[in-house]
Amino acid sequence: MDVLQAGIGEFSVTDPDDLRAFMRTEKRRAMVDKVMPEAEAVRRYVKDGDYVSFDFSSFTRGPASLVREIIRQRRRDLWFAAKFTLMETTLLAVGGCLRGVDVGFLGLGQLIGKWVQDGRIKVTEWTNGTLTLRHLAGAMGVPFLPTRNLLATDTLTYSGAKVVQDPFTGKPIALVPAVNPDVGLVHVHQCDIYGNARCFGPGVSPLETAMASKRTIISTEEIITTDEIRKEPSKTTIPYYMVDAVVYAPFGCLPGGTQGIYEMDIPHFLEFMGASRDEQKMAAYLDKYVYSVASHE
Amino acid sequence: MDVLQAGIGEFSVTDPDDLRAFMRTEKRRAMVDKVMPEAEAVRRYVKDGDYVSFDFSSFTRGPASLVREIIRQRRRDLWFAAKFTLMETTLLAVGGCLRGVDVGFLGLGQLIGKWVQDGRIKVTEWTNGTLTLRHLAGAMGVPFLPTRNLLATDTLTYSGAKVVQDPFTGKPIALVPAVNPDVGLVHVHQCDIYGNARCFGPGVSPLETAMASKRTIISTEEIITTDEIRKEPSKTTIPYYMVDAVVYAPFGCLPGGTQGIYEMDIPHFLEFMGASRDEQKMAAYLDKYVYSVASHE
Amino acid sequence: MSDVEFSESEFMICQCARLIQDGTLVFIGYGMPQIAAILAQRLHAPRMVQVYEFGAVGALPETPFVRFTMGGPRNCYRSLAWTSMNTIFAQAQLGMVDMGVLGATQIDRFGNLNSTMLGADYHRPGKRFPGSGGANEVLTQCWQTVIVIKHERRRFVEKVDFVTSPGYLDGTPGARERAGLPRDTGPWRVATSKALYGFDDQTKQMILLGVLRGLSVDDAIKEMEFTPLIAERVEELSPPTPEELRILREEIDPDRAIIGKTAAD
Amino acid sequence: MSDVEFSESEFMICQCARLIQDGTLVFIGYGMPQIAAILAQRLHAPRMVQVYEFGAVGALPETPFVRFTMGGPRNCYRSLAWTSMNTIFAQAQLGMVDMGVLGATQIDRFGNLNSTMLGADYHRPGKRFPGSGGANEVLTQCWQTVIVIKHERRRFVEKVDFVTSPGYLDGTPGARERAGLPRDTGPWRVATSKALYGFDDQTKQMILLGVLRGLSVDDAIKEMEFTPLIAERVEELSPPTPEELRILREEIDPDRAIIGKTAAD
Repeated sequence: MDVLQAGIGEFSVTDPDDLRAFMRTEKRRAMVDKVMPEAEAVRRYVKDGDYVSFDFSSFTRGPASLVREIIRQRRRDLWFAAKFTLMETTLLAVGGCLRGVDVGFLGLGQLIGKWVQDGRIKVTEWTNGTLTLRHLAGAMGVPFLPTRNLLATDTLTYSGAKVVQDPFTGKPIALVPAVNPDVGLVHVHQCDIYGNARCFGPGVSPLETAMASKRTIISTEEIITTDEIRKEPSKTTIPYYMVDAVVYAPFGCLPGGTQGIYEMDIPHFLEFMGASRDEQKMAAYLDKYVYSVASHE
Repeated sequence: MDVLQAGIGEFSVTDPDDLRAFMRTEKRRAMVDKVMPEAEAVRRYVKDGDYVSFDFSSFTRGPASLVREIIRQRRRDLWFAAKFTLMETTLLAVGGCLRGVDVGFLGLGQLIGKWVQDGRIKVTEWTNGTLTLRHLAGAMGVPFLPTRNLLATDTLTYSGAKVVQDPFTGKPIALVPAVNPDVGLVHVHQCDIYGNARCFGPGVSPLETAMASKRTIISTEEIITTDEIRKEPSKTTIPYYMVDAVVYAPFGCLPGGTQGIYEMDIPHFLEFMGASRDEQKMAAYLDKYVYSVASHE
Repeated sequence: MSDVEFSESEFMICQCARLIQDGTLVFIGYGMPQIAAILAQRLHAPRMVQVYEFGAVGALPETPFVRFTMGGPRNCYRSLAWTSMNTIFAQAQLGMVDMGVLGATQIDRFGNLNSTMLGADYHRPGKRFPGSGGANEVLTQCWQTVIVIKHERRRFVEKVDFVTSPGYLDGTPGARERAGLPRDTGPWRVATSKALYGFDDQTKQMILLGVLRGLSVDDAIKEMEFTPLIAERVEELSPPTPEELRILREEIDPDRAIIGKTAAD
Repeated sequence: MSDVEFSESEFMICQCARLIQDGTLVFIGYGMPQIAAILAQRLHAPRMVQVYEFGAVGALPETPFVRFTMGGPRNCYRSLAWTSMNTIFAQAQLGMVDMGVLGATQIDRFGNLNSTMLGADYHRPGKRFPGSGGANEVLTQCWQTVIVIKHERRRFVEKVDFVTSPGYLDGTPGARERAGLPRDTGPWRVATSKALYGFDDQTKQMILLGVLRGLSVDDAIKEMEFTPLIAERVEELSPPTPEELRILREEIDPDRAIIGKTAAD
């Protein structure tokens, strides 16, 4: 395929055949109980050096308690998909967990920006839409998807996208590579013990994230019976076989909100944003909200 | 883009920019009452020579009453997306409406097969999955989507797909061109007068069909208020601005079924299948069920 | 031949059902495979998960079975999720679907399938059939594909008139992978009204694995245009058991619309 | 300057709201655009349809406005549909979204936007910002894009340090189309705390269309690194009306968290 332009950002491609081989042997088709404490889920499925993806946003239905557990277990060299991780990217950076991020939106606070300036955190440029599209490509088992976004920008230059001539219209078009995270983190409203999960309200890409990821950890507000699931199959967002671990975590999004259950904790965000300008203050913030507690429970 | 192989089947590409120009001026953003009789909807939006697409199946939630109206209005030279149009493709062919079909699944009965043999009906080969994927491409506003289906088959040779070398993995991959039907027909469970529509149960591609099509006609079991729609936005399958006409058609899928409302009429299908072997019998069938009635009401 | 009379369809359905493993995700095609899946689920594979191209995942179809419909309420009863076609085929492409079950008009030595047309000239077919449907996707994407086909000479041909769905192509090592097809996939078993075949690991040629009790190897291969490989030890395939027949005839298809009637009826 | 005191933010929000037309589909970005959309909807554009990258379509946000959240329940209240990001950006790519509203760190003569970094070397940025977010999509796909930006010299630069989102590129005719960007799109208006700009049809250069009542053309252009074209007739822009301010201050943002406080407070 004639490549007109290729971005120079750091990224890795998963060969769809390697992915398939993993999915064949590692994703359990049998319905087995996957409920476990967050500490165990993170210990089992998040390794140093992993690419980690996060569904939705710091403000709404983000898996905040799982991110805190990753920091608590001091994972290192993670690469993080930063879309709406306004808060989490900064926390992971301060926690020393990050090697780099796919941006998206880098996150709130001046600290994270400073660390990118210093080269302490590597960055590859994308956009919210193309990063989400990369998850869709990953979920579809194809190596790329086409888009008209990114074209003619420095964002593309420092991404991993390629520009080719569309063989149907002859016009230039961007191809973004699939991303297949080592671990996807999704917070849901309800699920059963096997991982059949429901998200309500508008969303980013819970299904795409769960399908694209090699390992998917879900945290849930509520555990319901499989009978309930079978009564209203239209409500199922993620089928169980995409899920590796189920963590029972009511209020697991705090300080963000979960639609229909609780709103975000604005004073907490203001406290975070106050701290996020300064390394010492952030360290104190982490001590207070992450290290000093044993778990979300 | 280096093309390794190109199918020779007849198909047309919509340039995404031409499509955008159409969507900009022809799709109304204002919420206006779109309820109209089926005769008016078909008169306004289905023209001779159009490419017509159909959501779901002859057996389940297919827009059967709209297809009968197209036959009654004696449209000519249509090209039809034949996925699960087991019955409708044959009816349209017998009604003299068809120039050709994209297959999918050609349909039931020996007549339609005989006419393809005779060259009376043209065919381009696809598969259920890739024909649905072409609708997704059309709905995404991209000229193509990649897939590993079709590769290494005569199906590909007689399709409009192209094989290229994926620039990320170096492996061959098929690209299927977007389809943007002139008219999409979708039967829904509920909608408001503007076209905000809900489909329940499993499905094929109601949203993709409505988004990809230049004109979308929906027939509905029930018209509900916009207030109802706003109470449960998660249930909305198709937003109103994708819809051009709303036809009130309870039992509009018969002899197929609509999930949760009525089951298919099996004796009717057996009658149809008996008739579908023979031209005279089919003509009599059409007289009985299509021409002799003024409308679905 | 057997103590109980049974139809060819019943034997094909039972063969197919026996090949479905418990705890797997199986892509169920239209008609006979639907019956086979219900049968397997009631016997040895209670935890297999049925997926349909119409998007139903984990359906537990109600019986008696309603003919024709795959997307209707009785077939999709008590599903775990109702999704859509693009989602289901994406899951197959991801490598999540363990097995698929297909029919075909013709099959050749290397498991290539034709369900499109007969004749030498595509543009003037001797006979035209429905085409791929979802068959191409199934044979492309599922880890293992079972082909259910009536045992007739005209169906087992040296070279199919049209490759609708890809088998092992020309049989050369790595042919599927070179074409871009998913690694380690392809036709796995061919279940007929008389016999069971697999494919040789090295040559990718069809190999006779078993024949129905009471039939000889020759009974099977004489009704094929090409001669398949023969397994060192050809298995004897049991006819439908009384329990299989009871479930088929009493629970699933009391009208025998799909399983067919026997001479005894 | 005006009979009622108002903040720079209030004027920018009012400018932006005035540009939103009734009966259009508008892609609403984070922060100030959210407020502008609510304001427009309560005044002259009751039938505009808000869409958000989080998938809400036709939301009627509750007031008082809750800061930060776009996906939360109060902001997505009484939507017509709750979809997802890929669906919403697909609709934008299809050409369904009439207008988008964006902020930026830098803008140049041709409307190219930078929200990524400052400095000559990408790998050693002088200052790093959040990056595109959804800005690239909006400026690529929406038919008309409004940029809301504080009127500061350092923001109006001859050439942006980094093109995060594409304007008219180098300004040559057809530059966007040649690059593969959607036809007839691009930045439409730039609304600042002092002035309003458009882009010249031929040269694609930024053109001053109006200045806030009480300010001169020179007041606007002296705070820009480059000199824009000047419209033949430069409009006088009204300050926020009492009705606009009442809705902003009493209904939408009584805490003035986003609209800001005035000297009088």
